Amino acid sequence: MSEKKGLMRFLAEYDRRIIYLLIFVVVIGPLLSPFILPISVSPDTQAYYNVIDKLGPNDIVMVVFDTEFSGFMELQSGILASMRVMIEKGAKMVIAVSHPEATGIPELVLNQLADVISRKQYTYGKDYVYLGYIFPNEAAVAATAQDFHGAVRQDYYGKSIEGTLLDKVKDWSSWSLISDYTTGIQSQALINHYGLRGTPMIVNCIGVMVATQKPYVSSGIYKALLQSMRGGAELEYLIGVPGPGLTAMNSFTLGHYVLIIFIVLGNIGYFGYTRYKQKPTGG
Amino acid sequence: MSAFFRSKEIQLAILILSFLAVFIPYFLNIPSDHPLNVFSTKLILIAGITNAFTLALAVYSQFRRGLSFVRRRARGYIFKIYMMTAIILMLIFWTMGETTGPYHWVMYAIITPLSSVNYSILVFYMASTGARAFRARNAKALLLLITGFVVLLYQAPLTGAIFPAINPLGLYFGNTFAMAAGRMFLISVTVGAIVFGVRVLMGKETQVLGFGSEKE
Amino acid sequence: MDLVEISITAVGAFISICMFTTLYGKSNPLYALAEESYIGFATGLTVVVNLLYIYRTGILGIQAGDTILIVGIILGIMILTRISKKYSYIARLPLAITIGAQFGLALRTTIFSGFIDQIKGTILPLFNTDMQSMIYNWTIAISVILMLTFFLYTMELKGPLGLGASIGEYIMYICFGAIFAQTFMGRLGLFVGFMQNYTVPPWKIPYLLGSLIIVFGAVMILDKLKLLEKLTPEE
Amino acid sequence: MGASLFGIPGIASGKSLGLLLDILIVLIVIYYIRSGKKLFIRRVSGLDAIEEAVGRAAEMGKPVVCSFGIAWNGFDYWTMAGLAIMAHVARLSAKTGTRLIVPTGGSTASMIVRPVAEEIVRTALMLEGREDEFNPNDLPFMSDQQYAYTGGYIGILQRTKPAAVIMTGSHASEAMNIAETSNAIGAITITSGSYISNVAALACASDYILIGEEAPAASAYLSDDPGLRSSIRCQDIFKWISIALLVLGLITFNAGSDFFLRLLSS
Repeated sequence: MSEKKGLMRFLAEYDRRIIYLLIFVVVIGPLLSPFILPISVSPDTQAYYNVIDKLGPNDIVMVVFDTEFSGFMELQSGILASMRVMIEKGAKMVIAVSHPEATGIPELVLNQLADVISRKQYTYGKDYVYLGYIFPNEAAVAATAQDFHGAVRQDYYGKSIEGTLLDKVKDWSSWSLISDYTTGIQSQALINHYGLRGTPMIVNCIGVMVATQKPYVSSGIYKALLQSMRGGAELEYLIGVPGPGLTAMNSFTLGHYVLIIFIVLGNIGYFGYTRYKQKPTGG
Repeated sequence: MSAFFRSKEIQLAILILSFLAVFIPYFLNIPSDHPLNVFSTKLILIAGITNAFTLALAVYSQFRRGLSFVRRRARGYIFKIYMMTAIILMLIFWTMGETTGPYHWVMYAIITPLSSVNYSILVFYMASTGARAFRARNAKALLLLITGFVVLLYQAPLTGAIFPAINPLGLYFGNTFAMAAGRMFLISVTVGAIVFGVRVLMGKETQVLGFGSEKE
Repeated sequence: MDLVEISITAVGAFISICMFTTLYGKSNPLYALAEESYIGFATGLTVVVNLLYIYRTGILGIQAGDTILIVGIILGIMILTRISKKYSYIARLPLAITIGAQFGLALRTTIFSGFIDQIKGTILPLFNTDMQSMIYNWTIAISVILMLTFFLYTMELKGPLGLGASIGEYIMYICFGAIFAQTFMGRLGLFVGFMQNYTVPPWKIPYLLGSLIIVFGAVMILDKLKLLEKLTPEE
Repeated sequence: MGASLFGIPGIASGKSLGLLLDILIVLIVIYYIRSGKKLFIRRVSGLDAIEEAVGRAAEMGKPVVCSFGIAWNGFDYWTMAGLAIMAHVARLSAKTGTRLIVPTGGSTASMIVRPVAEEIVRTALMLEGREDEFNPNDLPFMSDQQYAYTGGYIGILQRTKPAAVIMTGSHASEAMNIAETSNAIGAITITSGSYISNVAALACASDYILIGEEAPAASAYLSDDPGLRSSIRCQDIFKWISIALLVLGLITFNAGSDFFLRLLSS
């Protein structure tokens, strides 16, 4: 009997470092020997794919890395998969970032897309331009929406943007699409100064932001929302090019299951021990 | 001259003028090269440039704090010396080129991984919180537990593939309740933020301009 | 892979695992090392990037004939007087201008994105549509309205209003469950993505596992020797 | 979406209603401030939790830790609410002679807010005739970097083992680290959240949470400033407007009229 009580007490009051350790193990384990399990594609991802699938060579897309580096880790599958589609379709891309740490991201991404870039003879200046950190605050976003060339004069490498594909860009109305990859830094500013004026926007956000960003989809400001790494993996699945998203899904699954198991055990402990021992505290 | 800066009324008037210059043209049916629009665009750019300078204040406070540790020879002050050196080193590295060399190295070996850790470490806290809070203690906790449990199950990609019945339920909770809460929050907070803005414009919150809370 | 890449991986893995030692529950010198590295280099980076912004938008703009932008630079310099107790009042002018512009930017749009569009988005067909949309739309409409009543403050919540508000509060907990799960997914995604950075390609794995063993081993040994506190800097 | 219902001459299309609503907010705020009436505000139950927590700390002779956020936007809506609640905690602890620790920092803008917080704590002590007990080291400036601030905050919790941690105002993701640590050391944890995903996580991590706008409402309840109370009234009026628009919009839309959609597009 006392042994049973001991187990119940453990389930109710174990050292939280045990959870920490298990999460570590189940995330690293599958990454050491990756294999791909089937996943289901949500309607949200399908809608996102439909938007980028319709792009063509006459479209100019503003790709915004609206994220710290940590967010990039979660979003990279979505970034790689959707930029791959854009390049395949021949759409023009203008890349901008809104966090100092993000200035290194485009280089990493473009390196990983080297195969499709060379196959489609996608060239710098004519097909894509990298502008660097042009969105430090809302004022900067607003300025580019009203008069682009008044606000931005050089690309990331310090060269003038005259004579590039940006010659066709005047203000918010010149863009066919804004593709925002976000942890929420300047999304609101992009909505305020582009989305609300009518520039189409699609967004790939980190999981933490899903609840905050969802209302903008159903109110029509966003054309589609790709959720977290899970959405990125689904997009990889749709375009048939496995990447970091799909290989991470096993860790993703197991991480969720660990929490679920602990919730079940915690409830067993609660009914077997805590409830008899103390009165519950607040809500 | 200092009276100009010390007068609450004058500074408030400037704040209101600057506000109106940005606010009004947005609503008017005027072309983008209309003088009002041009003025508003320039003002926004100027505000952006001015804001970039505030960073110097942060760096200053960082050094002041670090140096106070060093002066006191507080335990582990050597770490503060290291931190201040790092700031200066980063500036020196930058002059040696952005896409290669030590600047590039520090960016990928130190800054980017550490920034990622800071946020990803939260998964551990979320897990231990979830394991502790998702207990059926009362009606509210039970509701929390049920939806949380279902959405967690749905989010694990394997569940949906072997047990598709979970998908509609997971989508239902995520696309209705989570969305409704986000929307309700947005509606209620938006008005609060606008009212706060109005209070500032009416001179009810002058701390915003750096006037002391009561006296000055 | 070359030497640069190897060193980036080795140092990155080591210093990140140092940061993870905060999970051990006790402050330790390796965590302090990671923390101060981050503060130092990240602050340096922010300085660089902001200088570049001032140069590219401000200085280049002025050179291109947009002379009015010089005002931005003058105001920026004025804002620096906040450092001094004696002259900090000078910073009020740039604050007044930038805060005014910020409020102008925020207030002119939030009423649309945060209020009107949200209401518009909730007005949806409740009948005459497919079963799934009907269930979705009813749930959203009822939840939003009832939860809003919970947030009324200038009246006592009694009678039907009180009932609505308390149902609203229960609905809120249903929402919290779903949102908590989504947030967990997000943080897990960040962590998985981070770890992937040190497991793909596979030559990086030994650096990750090695760092794990060395760093956590060191912390546990220091803890056994009761040296953790002594070696950790003061706050 | 239907075409707009009305337009004001000279105003860009689709922007008339927004402009009118903005003007309405200004008028309501001016009206209530002018009238000078002390409006009724419902007492938020979280305030009882705060008073209980400070009381328990006093009994146990342990400190209270209270923070008003990292103020990443300087003095904004949430920070002001956090400061008002902190002022309340400062008065309670001055009355009971409890040590109050206020970790500050976390963002560049927080440096503008910090002196005001210092003034609040000093005033609270002064009102109880304990001004000599004011110790500026109990308002440590941790760092202007969010996660260095967090590390410092957690260090304080681990060393001083407070009986209560009250964390309101403009906290962001760091709030979870702090709340979990606070829970691990056995302190009563009272928090408030300013954005929805943080609210949900904190609702699970805390013993008591002031959900969203409960924090500003609590601050207005505590304040004698009729202006602050009037802004809560204005928000209530707008909540009623939104409820009315929603209910009427849903009814008429489903009866086949797009009147409200056209109104909202105006």
